[in-house]
Amino acid sequence: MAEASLCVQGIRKHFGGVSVLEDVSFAAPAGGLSGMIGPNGAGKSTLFAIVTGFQAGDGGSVLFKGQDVTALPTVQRVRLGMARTFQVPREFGSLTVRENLMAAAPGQAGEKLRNVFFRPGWIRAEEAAIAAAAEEWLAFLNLERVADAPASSLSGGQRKLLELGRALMVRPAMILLDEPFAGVNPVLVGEISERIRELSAKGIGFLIVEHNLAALSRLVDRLFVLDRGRLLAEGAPAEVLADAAVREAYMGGSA
Amino acid sequence: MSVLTVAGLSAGYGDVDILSGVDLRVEPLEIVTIAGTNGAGKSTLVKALMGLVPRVSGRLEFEGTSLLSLPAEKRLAMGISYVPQVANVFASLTVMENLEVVEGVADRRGRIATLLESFPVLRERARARAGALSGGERQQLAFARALMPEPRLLVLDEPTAALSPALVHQVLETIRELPRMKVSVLLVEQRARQALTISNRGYILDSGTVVIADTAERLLSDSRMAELYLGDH
Amino acid sequence: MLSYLLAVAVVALIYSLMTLALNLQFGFTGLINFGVVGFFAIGAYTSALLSQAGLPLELTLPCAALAAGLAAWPVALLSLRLRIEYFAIVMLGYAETIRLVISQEEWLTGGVRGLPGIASLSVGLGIPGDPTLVAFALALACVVGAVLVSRRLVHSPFGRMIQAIRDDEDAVRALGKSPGRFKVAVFVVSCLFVGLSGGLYAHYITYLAPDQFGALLTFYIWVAMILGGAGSVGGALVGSAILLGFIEGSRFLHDLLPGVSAVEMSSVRLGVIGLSMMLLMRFRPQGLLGGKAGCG
Amino acid sequence: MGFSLFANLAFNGLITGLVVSLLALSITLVFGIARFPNAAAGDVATVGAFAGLLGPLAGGGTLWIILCGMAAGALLSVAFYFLLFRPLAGKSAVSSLIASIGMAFFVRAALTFFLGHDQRVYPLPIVRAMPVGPLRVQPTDIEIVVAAVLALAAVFSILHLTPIGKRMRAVADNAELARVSGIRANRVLVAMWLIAGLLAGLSGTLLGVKTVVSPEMGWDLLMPAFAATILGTIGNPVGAVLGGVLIGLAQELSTPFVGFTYKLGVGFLVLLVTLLIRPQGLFAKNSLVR
Amino acid sequence: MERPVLSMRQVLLAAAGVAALGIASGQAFAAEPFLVGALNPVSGAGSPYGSGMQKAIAMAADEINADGGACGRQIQVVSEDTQTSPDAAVLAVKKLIDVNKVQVVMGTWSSGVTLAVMPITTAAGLPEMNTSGAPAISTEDKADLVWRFQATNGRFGQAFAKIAKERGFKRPATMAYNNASGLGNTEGFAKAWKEDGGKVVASVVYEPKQASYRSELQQILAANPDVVVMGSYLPDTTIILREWYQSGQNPDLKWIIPGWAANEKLVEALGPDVTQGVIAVDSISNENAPSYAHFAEAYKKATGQPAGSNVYAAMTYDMMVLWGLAMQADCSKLTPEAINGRIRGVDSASGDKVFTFAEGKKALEAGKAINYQGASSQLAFDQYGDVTPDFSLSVVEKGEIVRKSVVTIGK
Repeated sequence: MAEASLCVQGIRKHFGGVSVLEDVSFAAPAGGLSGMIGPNGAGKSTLFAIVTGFQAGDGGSVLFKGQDVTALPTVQRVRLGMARTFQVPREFGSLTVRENLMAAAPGQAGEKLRNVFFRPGWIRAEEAAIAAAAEEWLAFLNLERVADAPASSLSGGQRKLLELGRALMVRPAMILLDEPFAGVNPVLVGEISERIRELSAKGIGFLIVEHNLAALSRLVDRLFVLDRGRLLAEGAPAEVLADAAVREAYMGGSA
Repeated sequence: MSVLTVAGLSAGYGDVDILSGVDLRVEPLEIVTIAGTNGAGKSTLVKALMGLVPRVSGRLEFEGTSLLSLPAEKRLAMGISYVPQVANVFASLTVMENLEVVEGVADRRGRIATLLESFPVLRERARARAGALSGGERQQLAFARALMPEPRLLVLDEPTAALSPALVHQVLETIRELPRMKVSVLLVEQRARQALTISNRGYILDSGTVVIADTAERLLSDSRMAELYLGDH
Repeated sequence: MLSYLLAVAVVALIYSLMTLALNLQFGFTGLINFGVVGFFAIGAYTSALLSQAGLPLELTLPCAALAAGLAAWPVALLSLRLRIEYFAIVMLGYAETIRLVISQEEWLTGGVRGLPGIASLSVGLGIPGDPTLVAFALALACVVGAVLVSRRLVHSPFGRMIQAIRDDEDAVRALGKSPGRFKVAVFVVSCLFVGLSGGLYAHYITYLAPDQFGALLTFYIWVAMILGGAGSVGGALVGSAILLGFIEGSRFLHDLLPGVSAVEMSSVRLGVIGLSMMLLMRFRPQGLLGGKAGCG
Repeated sequence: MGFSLFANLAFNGLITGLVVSLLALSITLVFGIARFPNAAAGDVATVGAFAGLLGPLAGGGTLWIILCGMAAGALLSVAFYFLLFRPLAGKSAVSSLIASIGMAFFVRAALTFFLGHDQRVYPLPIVRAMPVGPLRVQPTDIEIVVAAVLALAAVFSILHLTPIGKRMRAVADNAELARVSGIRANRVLVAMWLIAGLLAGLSGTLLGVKTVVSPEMGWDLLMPAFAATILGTIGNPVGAVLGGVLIGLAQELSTPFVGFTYKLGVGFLVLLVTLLIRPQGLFAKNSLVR
Repeated sequence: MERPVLSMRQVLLAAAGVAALGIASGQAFAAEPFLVGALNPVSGAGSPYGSGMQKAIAMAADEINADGGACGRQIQVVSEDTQTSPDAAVLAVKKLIDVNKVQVVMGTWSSGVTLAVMPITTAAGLPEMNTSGAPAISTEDKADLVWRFQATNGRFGQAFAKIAKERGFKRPATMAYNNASGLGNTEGFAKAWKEDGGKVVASVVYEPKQASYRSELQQILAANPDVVVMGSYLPDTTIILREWYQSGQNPDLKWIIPGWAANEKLVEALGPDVTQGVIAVDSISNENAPSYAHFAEAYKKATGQPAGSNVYAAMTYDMMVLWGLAMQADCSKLTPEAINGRIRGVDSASGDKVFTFAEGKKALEAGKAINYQGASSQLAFDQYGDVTPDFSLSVVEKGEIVRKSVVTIGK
């Protein structure tokens, strides 16, 4: 197993009197393709939110690239290289697709007011570089055609691609994808999978939370199964899916 | 006459069809399970039944009356009740109040008494705030609330999600009892197997259409299920 | 006639500066500022008092902008902690408190008796010619400057980010950027405009008193901004022009409506402002010119 | 100085705070259920106060004045629900807030257009206060305390004991679930605006009994009422009343230290400090909305 | 609310009609009308007075026009509303000057408005006539173009002090509405009282628009004064007096209140018991002069209101008459500056006393010096262009406001 890039230890979370996550631990390797499955209500969304810093856990810790990020806000985690997408795409609707990508570029000098007014030349150069990077990802994600359309006009699948593109602009070490295939037609599912594979080959790690088991199991090297707030199984997709407990959890009951 | 008849139903948002040509029916006092992976169109189907989807076409009849042109409130009044998946009780109201607020009930007191009879746990906690109930109690309250207007069809959206195994069993047992209260049940579930054990029939939904329809028994032994769910080949 | 129209235009331009600011705050970033008049008052008094202390207007006007920006700083930080409706109401209170301080600290502000004899723009800047024309030219220059600044801002990477914040703050966070920094910057920078606007006003009217800074002015600016369309720089100018056109036009209106006395006219003015707020929200929330849907 | 002074200041604060509380109670209901800060509440109170002038025609006495005011407040409130706030229901809170400010201006403009700017006074006898310990309690004080307590009790009972009140809480809790539970949101909202109007009318007439009736009276009461609403956590009736009293007490008790002009600023300061420590207000636990 | 009996438009039409008559009656060359700007607080805080002030100017203009105009020039009045707000007043005066080309602006009421309007009229070389009280108006008027027809706040205060002394009060306290007029009156009182060796036992400045003034009142009552001198308006006075009466404390306390707050409406609101013994002080018109009688009759006819109900109307009436006489004094020079320079001339102490425009015109045509005795006061302008009207002292007795004496303060 490769060196762990994301290491989650003993995460717990309660809402009211209901326990949503109980002592969940797992490790996703750097540059690898990991998947997490689990039926509705298994606690995936909560876990995702805790890992990315959108929610605080009641206990446990999150390590990223060997650093304890448990107490860090989302923004800091992203700066360390942990990018994410949203289950329901949250594009910037009033910006164009291109602007969406450009907005995501990290550390822009042009986001500092003093530079906006006093160093326009510098910013123009920087913008050109960001635009070039955005252009590459637009081509890669096959979004060139709609580059100048407002993001609010995209179809559901295109929005997922746009989200992926935005995450890529952050130059992440690892991307956490929240249900990238939900509501996406099968052709586009194939395309998104293909892109993820190519990116993984370039050394970007992925943790994909998904319902679409078929697509996921074909894509990832390693699968974690979450059920009712606990990690039920982990391993290569084939062995995990063969696990009786997993089959029961997923399809419900033993038959 | 069937309680619910769905034929060639297509539905969606914007220009995207989530459901295309769904056929299914629910007979009186049946429990029918609709299973499928996430994204298969289960929740869209439920919302289409309840009148919460903007664009619906095809046939959708309740006891022979078309529902298509009726707003959500009218469908409730006709005798369809619905238990959403999350946030299905009024957390800041007491158990009793959760039942009292339901409109369209002739003999409210009598009905509440009957339901508390059927759900004894709720009687013990009648004065507790719903937000303080345990997961299982909360689910029972959600059922009881939906049963208040004496519906003839109860639509349950993933009632066992986020419940511990023991509770799943308990909730399913509750559902099994529902037909005795003169209500047919349309149960939308992701965990198909356990749901099918209490059902008469089942439909498996995939990519917006019904791919398998059969009796519960036969479905439970159908190997195509594993393929659909787990990508087994 | 021309001189009068110029005089009205000066007020319209002074209002536009505030409308431009509010547009940056609400139209582009989604911040609700119901305390516009407070920053306006700070700008006005700062410039007036400094000029009475002997500073030249070339210095006092920038100071007016800075003072308003400085006063905006702490409340901008507050905006990060409060939900938007709460913040809106807190800002109303903030502006009212500023008015109270002005009316109470007589040693500094002249209190309720006001500050008479403030140097006019033409005298203060030593520009010969018709004072109204001078004021007009200067206000126009400031508005042109503010428009240029707004456009530069909106069309910069910074501007891209504030619009992103308006669309979805969580998604911005997911890109590793703190919305807070941007919000505070927008709030403070646009309050510079408001402060400058106050400075111009002080040297245009040449007399200041606390009752010139009531909450009604804030709502005038909101109406102007909504009329022009939230999120449109040009709209801010048009909105202010329509507003002032209406308020001043009502002077001529009562020649046309002989049955309506001037007292009733003041009711009609307030009523039309109120009615337009209701009708705009109901039927045209994007404003008369706004193409894009207004945010919020 | 000493105890007697502070006791009297505290009593003044309590009474002034209670007048504010009644308007805050109206605002908090709307805020909790229709989910926006209703800036028109003050001017509905003004209309109520003016309608109270009809009281003597109906039969005279404080009770008739209050009843006329409440009826007018309720009518106006429900009318504007149908004309303005119902069509705006799907839009953001900011839209409704701005529209409600517009409504406030419009209502005041109509009042001054038809009735002018002059102050009016209810034809009620002026009675001397009775001393209670160091306090001097006036009959209007008792009326205000009784009205506030009754109003709070009524709102509380309506919300917790009547079917429509429980439905209001249900809508406040989860509007979506309320819809699929067959709760007719329209009826609930009509009832809510009715009660909000009654409360605003009540606060307007009581303020009129205590002071004078003038077209700006309600708008001037709005800021403290908003502050009380937020201080006590939106949607929380008890919080609104306690918030009003707290601000009243803080304002009056601060006067020996900051003077009379700044006491209005003290109310704002109390609100600000509270929000910095508890962004949800003081009584977030028992709010209508979570 | 009372509707104006005549709209401005009708008044203008009437004026135009009178002008036409004038032409018909044989004046060969009808010179252009002389334009006068009436800038009054028709709406806003000054609205109780604004309409009456506006009408009084029109009345005076009508009289002048009926008498063949001033120097043969008909007076045409253009009216504007200040909305009692400096911003609106600034635009209104610009409109009067630039659009309507008026040559004099008269009738501003609140000090804030006058202070905002003055620089503009002065820059245009036009005289400004007002009824404001703030002392700053005197000091800011460097070109001697501003004329005040009302007593300053300080003089009000002096009148209060004189009255308090005459009535034998020893322990006065003051309560002031937090605005220029409220503070001006009470501080003017305190200054005059202390200069006379007295002591003010307590003073409170309150913010308006409150639901209660009990705490403020409590502080005043705690000092156990024998009289409270108020700088207040009607609504707050109504509330404060009621709260004082209801509290039952210091029942023998007396109140000295400016006339605009202690009027019939106050008595009507509170009834005779509460208001018993309240002392109302107001600057009064020149009540014994024939000019006042003449004005009062015309005012009653024009508005249906007694002249005493609007002390400012007599002032604005005088503005117009005085201006007409100043025009008439030298028909060869009718520039605003020249006319302005003659204002002191038409009330020179040595001249013949005249009481109407017609009288004055006749005397001037006969080559005599005149001294216009105004309806509002004798109009003896001091070096600042201020007048010193007399004050009335009235006491509320059984619900009636009874005039007790006229108080004249030292010049």
